[in-house]
Amino acid sequence: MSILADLPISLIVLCSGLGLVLIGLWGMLTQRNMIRMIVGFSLTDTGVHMVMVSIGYVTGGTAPIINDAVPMADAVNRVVDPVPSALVLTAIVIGLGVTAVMLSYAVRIYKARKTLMIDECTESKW
Amino acid sequence: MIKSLSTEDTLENAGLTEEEQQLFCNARPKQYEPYPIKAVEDFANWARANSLWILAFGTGCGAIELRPLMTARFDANRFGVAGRPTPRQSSVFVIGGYASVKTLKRIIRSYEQMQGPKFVIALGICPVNGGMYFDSYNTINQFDMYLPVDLYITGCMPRPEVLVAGIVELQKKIKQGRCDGANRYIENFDWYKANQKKVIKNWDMPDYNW
Amino acid sequence: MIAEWIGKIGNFTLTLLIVTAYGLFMTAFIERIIAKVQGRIGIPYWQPVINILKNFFKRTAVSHGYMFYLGPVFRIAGGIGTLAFIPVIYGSETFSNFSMAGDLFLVIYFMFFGQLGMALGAGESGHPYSAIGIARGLSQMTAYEVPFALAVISIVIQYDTLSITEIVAAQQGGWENWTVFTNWVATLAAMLAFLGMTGYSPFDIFLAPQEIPIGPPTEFHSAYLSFMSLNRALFGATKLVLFMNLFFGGATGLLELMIKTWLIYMVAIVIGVSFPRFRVDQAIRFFFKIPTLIGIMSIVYAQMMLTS
Amino acid sequence: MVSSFFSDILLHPLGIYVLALGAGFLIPLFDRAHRGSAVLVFFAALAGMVAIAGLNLLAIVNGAPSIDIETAGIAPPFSINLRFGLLEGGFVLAVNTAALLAAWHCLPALRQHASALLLFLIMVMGINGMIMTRDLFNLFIFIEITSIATYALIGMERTGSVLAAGFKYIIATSVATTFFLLGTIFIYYQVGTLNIDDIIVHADLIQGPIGFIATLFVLTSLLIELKPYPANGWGLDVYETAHSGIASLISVGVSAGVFFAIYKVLPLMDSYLTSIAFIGGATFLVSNIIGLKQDNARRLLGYSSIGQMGLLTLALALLLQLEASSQLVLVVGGLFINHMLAKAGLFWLAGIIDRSQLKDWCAIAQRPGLLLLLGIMMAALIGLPPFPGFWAKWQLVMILAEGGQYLWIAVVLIGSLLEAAYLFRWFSHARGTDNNSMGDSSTDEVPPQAVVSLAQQLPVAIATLLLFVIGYVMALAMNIETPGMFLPLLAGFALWLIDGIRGRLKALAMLLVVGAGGYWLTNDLDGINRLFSYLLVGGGLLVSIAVMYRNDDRRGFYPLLAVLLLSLAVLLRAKTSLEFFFGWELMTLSSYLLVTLGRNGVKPALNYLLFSLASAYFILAGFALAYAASGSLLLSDLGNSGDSIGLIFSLLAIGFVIKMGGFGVHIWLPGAYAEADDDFTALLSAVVSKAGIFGLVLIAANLGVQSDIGLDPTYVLGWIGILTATFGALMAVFQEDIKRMVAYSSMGQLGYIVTGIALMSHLGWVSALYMTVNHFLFKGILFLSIAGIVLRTNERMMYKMGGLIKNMPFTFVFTMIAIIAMSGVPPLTGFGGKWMLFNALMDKGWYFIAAFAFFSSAVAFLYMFRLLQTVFLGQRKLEHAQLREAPAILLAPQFIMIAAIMVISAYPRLLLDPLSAAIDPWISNTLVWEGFALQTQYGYWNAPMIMAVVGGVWMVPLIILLLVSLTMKIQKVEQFNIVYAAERPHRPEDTHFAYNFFAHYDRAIGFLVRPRATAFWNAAVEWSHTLASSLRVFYNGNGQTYALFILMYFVAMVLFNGGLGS
Repeated sequence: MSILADLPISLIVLCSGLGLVLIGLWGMLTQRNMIRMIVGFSLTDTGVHMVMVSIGYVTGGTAPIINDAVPMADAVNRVVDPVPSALVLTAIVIGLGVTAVMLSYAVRIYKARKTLMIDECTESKW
Repeated sequence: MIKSLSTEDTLENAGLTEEEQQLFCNARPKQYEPYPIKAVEDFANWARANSLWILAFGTGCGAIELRPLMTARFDANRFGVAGRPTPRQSSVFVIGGYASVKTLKRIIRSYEQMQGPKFVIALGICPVNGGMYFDSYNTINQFDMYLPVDLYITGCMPRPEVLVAGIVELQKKIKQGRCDGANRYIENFDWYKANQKKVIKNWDMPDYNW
Repeated sequence: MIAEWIGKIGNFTLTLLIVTAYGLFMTAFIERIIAKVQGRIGIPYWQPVINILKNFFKRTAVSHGYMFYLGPVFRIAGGIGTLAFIPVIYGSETFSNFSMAGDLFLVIYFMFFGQLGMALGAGESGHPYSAIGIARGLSQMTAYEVPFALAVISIVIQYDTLSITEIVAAQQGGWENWTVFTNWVATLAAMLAFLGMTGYSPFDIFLAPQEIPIGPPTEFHSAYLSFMSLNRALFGATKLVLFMNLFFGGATGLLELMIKTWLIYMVAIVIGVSFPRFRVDQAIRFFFKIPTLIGIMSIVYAQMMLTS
Repeated sequence: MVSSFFSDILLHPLGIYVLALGAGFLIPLFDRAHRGSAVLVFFAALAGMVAIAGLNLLAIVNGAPSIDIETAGIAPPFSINLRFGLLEGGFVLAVNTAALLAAWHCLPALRQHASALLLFLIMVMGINGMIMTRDLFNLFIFIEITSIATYALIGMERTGSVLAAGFKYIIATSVATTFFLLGTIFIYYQVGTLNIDDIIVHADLIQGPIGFIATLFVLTSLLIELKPYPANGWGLDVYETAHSGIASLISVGVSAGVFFAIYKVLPLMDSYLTSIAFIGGATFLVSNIIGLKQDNARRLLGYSSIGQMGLLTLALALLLQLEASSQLVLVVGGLFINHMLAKAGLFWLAGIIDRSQLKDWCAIAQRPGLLLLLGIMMAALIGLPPFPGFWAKWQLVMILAEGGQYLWIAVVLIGSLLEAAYLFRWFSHARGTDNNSMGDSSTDEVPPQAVVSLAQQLPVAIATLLLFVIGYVMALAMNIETPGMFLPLLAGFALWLIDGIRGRLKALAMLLVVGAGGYWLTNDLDGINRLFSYLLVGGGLLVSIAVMYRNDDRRGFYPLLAVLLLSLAVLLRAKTSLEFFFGWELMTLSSYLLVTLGRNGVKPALNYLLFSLASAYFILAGFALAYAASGSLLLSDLGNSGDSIGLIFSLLAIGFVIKMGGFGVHIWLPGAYAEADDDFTALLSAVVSKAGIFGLVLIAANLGVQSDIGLDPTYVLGWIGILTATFGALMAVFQEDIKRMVAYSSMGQLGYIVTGIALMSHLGWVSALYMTVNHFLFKGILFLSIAGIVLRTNERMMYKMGGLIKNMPFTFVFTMIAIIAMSGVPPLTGFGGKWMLFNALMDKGWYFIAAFAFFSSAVAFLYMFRLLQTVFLGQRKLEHAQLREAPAILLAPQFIMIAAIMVISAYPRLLLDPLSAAIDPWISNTLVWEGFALQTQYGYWNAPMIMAVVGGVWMVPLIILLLVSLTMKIQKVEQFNIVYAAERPHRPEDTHFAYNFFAHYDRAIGFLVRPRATAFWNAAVEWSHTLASSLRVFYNGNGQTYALFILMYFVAMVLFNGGLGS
């Protein structure tokens, strides 16, 4: 408990984010079912987002709003970096888009060949 | 060019297909005259007599008697006699005994391919009257019905000694300019041809084998 | 200028007659020797001449076409030309012929002239045996040319010249200066090649009188054959003269010429009467083995001589 | 006001995005009304994008500053900015142009869905963004925008295989971009900014394991987007299956964007340049090896695409490493433009012709227009002149040589050769393997031909045009002498325009054009070049007169012939090695195409091309080394190459010897000579082969003599020459095909010339040049005679001929004289050459070579006799009884050449004096004349006298024989009147001794000429295919495997670059 408490929150997020990335990759590499692979991708994506958020977080910092509470000169040390958060928003949107396209592909593939197994889609090779 | 007619210059070559007619010469052979100058002719005859090249074509059983001619015992080389494997270069044709019809055809072909002046020696009795094969169905009896003979050496078979004697005799005859068998053949060409074709059923060659 | 040429042509005609006559005589002579070996008397000495005359006196002939007609002309032109480029007797203006036109290399290459023309003539006769004979003869030729070329190169290294006259000049002054003694390796290679060149047994299959009636000249007869017989005598003698010049010190007089060439010829004859003949492929392989090896050694030998 | 509105607002680079997005909104609206109007909007937007890019680039090229676009009114690094500079402008313009053409190409597919139009615009916009943006995260956004649009467009076709390929593509790229995002965020973590310029300024902040991982992630994910081997199976699947337009855009557009992105971040990656070069090189090489085994056209294009991107990456990394970034525009830009236009063009062609298997491409065998386009694209792709790739590759190799990167030169050249192998194998299939140009093609089964409208060809044609234009511009930039160097192409183009007129008229026009052009190009040459100009251009024209013997259509023959002959003139005119190489490659290409026009010429032509290209690459390498050593491109400066002179000489000599069909690398020669059109074979042998001799003389003169004589490689060259002569002769002996036989003979005769040049002495060179002239004369005659024979008999096997002397007496006499001139029998020209060669060899002390020379000239007699015997002599076939003599137009050039042989035979001094004078600048004259006699250290040679004596000894017996004939009755007989062992012949066929003529020779030494060289090269092909099979095991088609490879690629990159510990 104490160890956890000593850990900065950003590190926990970072580690769990990286963990999610690895789990997601594991899922993509081991699951034959396309839907499961897409789930794996989603996990990876989320993991990356967590990593991004954790990068910008300053422990104990406040919201990045420059006003009287946080004077201009002090801002660098006290506010949470707003850029990663902004980036994460964009990244989430893009991740959503990619996931959507993937899923639609999965649907189309299932319609075309009645299977979702990736190892049955290997007619183009060599 | 019309080749199929037998005329003064050309022969009919009837035994050949139209395609083959183009492949064989159809000219009628011509007689040759002696050289206009007698001395030249005599000298030429001397040279011919002393350089008798015999066609190496053993036509019958008599061929066996030709072989010893070149050996140490008889050594026909002394008389300028030599064997020649191609009729183009030979001047003497030794008919070695009986001539079967089948062989006769080849004899005629080879004889016609020899260049004149050319001489024929008929060896043994068979060319004279058929000898022991007089009633054979496939042997001719009288050789000079088919080709002109310059010298007969009879016997069955004549020994090489006789053959040597005959060659010497032929030389004498040549030197005297009396061996005109080749010309006689041309002169009576149609008669000879008729005789030949009478016995040779599968003619299948031009009338004159140039 | 013109007088000079007329004189040269006159001299050459004389040489030509002598060499041809000698070649004919030699043919008969060798025949008689063979006859003696076989216990016969053999032909009269003038028999080759009679044969040639007889063929000239033929009254009929056939022609297969213009190349056939020209074949013997090419053949004898090759023989005469080869002789024309060889100085026959050392130091004699009369017998130097046209050797100032070209050197040893010219002679070697001109030897092909007659063979090529003859081959074409024989080819037009349309006889398959002619073609077979030529194919065999040419093949054998490529093989014996190898030791011969190596030997020639060796003596060119040795004497540092391609001029036959100078090669002969370098061998003057005693028998110990002859190539056969100064460069016996090259001579050995060349003499082995010579066996092939003369076309006697064991290298006479391209003439093969029994299997392919006498090979290339099968269809030749009458005057054509006379030309070819003449050439055979002339060309044979010319080759002997060439070998004599290159390897046996040349000749300063007609007598020396005759003796030397006769002896050289005897080599071919003795071997010829002693051995049966090779098949063509055997002959080719033979020349590519020992004679070629000797030829290579002769070059090495000449180079060593040169450096020492 | 209006104009400033235009220039400032509408034409601002930002307008590209405005147009794309605006059209994106408009298209669905218009689509509601009418699909056609949506398409109109779509094209207007694309055209606008092209126009904006083009106009802005033009302004920048004219000196305007590069344009920075700042967003949100805040200056970078705090805001995202885009830049439109020279490089960006070039890439953007190129990509947009390609996109416009691609859109035209895939319009039928696009207009099925309005959304596809929209997605296409978005994709192009994304690529533009990738190129222009200066913000790392923004780069990620644009990559993803492009990717998503691409995913969607791939899925436009809903067949299973496309969808599967698309899914693999998505998996792979999304894994890669995930890592890109991670890398970006780590960089941000360390540097605190996302602006690339700013990051570069603070690059020192990127450090430690995190910095290492960050840069590596960014770099590797971008590299993976470029599909490096082996993590690229997913890309191949898409190339193979997606719509050709989309595939082309992925290949040239997306790749261009990613490539430019790499270029942008490279300043951060200094330490990885070696890795990048390695990845690029390996990808280039391996893709091209694997391509050898591929027989699906689209997948083959995929391999080629990947290979080209590898080459680009390699070039980029190496140029930066060698600090030659000033050459980036020329090299990388050139390669990129070249790849883009050619590859896109090929994809479009593949799309419109729509045959997946290479062997089905004979569907365009009867479509010359399409074939032309295909050929141009392929030529451009492998870097043949005058296309941009040629100049770029040249410059790349030069820079590499300067930097001492010989290994990379080898990689580039080997890769290019492999690429040429599979591309032109494809071309061969398209050409149709057994076309019959003898005029009776109507009887052959023609496979169903592809139906392609002109509109479909339009984009490809435009790409072709652009290739030419850009190639020309680059030529200007390289300081090439224009228009002289481009004259062959212009002439070819002009003749191509009138290709529809009658055969003989075309030939006449060709002769006129070549005559005028050749004169214009060569009239101011002097010395040895002038000498060769008489031979190559004058001689070429002389032999070309004979082409008029055919009056059929011969599509493409005359233009190509003009290109070939004029490129020879260009070769002679070249002052620099670049110009020389330009002419050389032009000659290679045009002669290759001419060989394919032959009856069964396609396959041998491929061999010919590959060996020619190998030869060209050796020459290129040699020139590059020389440039590196001497710092000059001038041919006359070749000699200032210091220590590496031996290596340079060897490389160049290998190149030229391959081209001349040297021993061991000769296997292309008989096929190409035999299967080319008969009159063209004469040109190939008599004229084109002399180009190799010219090259050899050139390098021997410039390299061998200026620096000390006695260069060691010359001895090897001497042996190569003589072995070529010997084995050429030996192999000729055993041929049944008349053209193959004379082809081998040609090879053998060239061998003597090589030896003569290798002698490096005056006499040696004079003999070589003399033999060159002689070879021209007799080979010209021989092949033209053969053309006549083949024309009349319609037969090439010698044993099926015979007795033709009766029908073709002139041809026989000409052939005989040519053969005597070839054989070296006095008194004709051949003897002089052999005599001088032999003297020079003895002089030099190369005794064993002399012995070989002797032997091979003896062997030559065998085949020479056989040619005359089996064709002209012996028994004539029944069906040949009615043949006529060869046409007069064929005999006329032969007659002129015979006359030349006779004159030179009698008065060789007429020829030897100019030859000697031409050599004089390098080696002083050693010929000693005494009257008409030529003297050497060893011997003497009096040609007029020999002629007189031979004439005399020939005439006298002839006269005697004629006289004797008067006393005889000589009967002219027919062919069957032969002594035939008392039998009669029955058929000419079995009376003609011709087949397997030298059977006994074969039994004796035939083992020497068993086709070992052929077996070796066949084995080499086998090996490369086996290698290709083992290299492509990675592409098992499973998307998961591909994803795994990508992951492992990251791991490998980390480990390769020192692991996390660094």
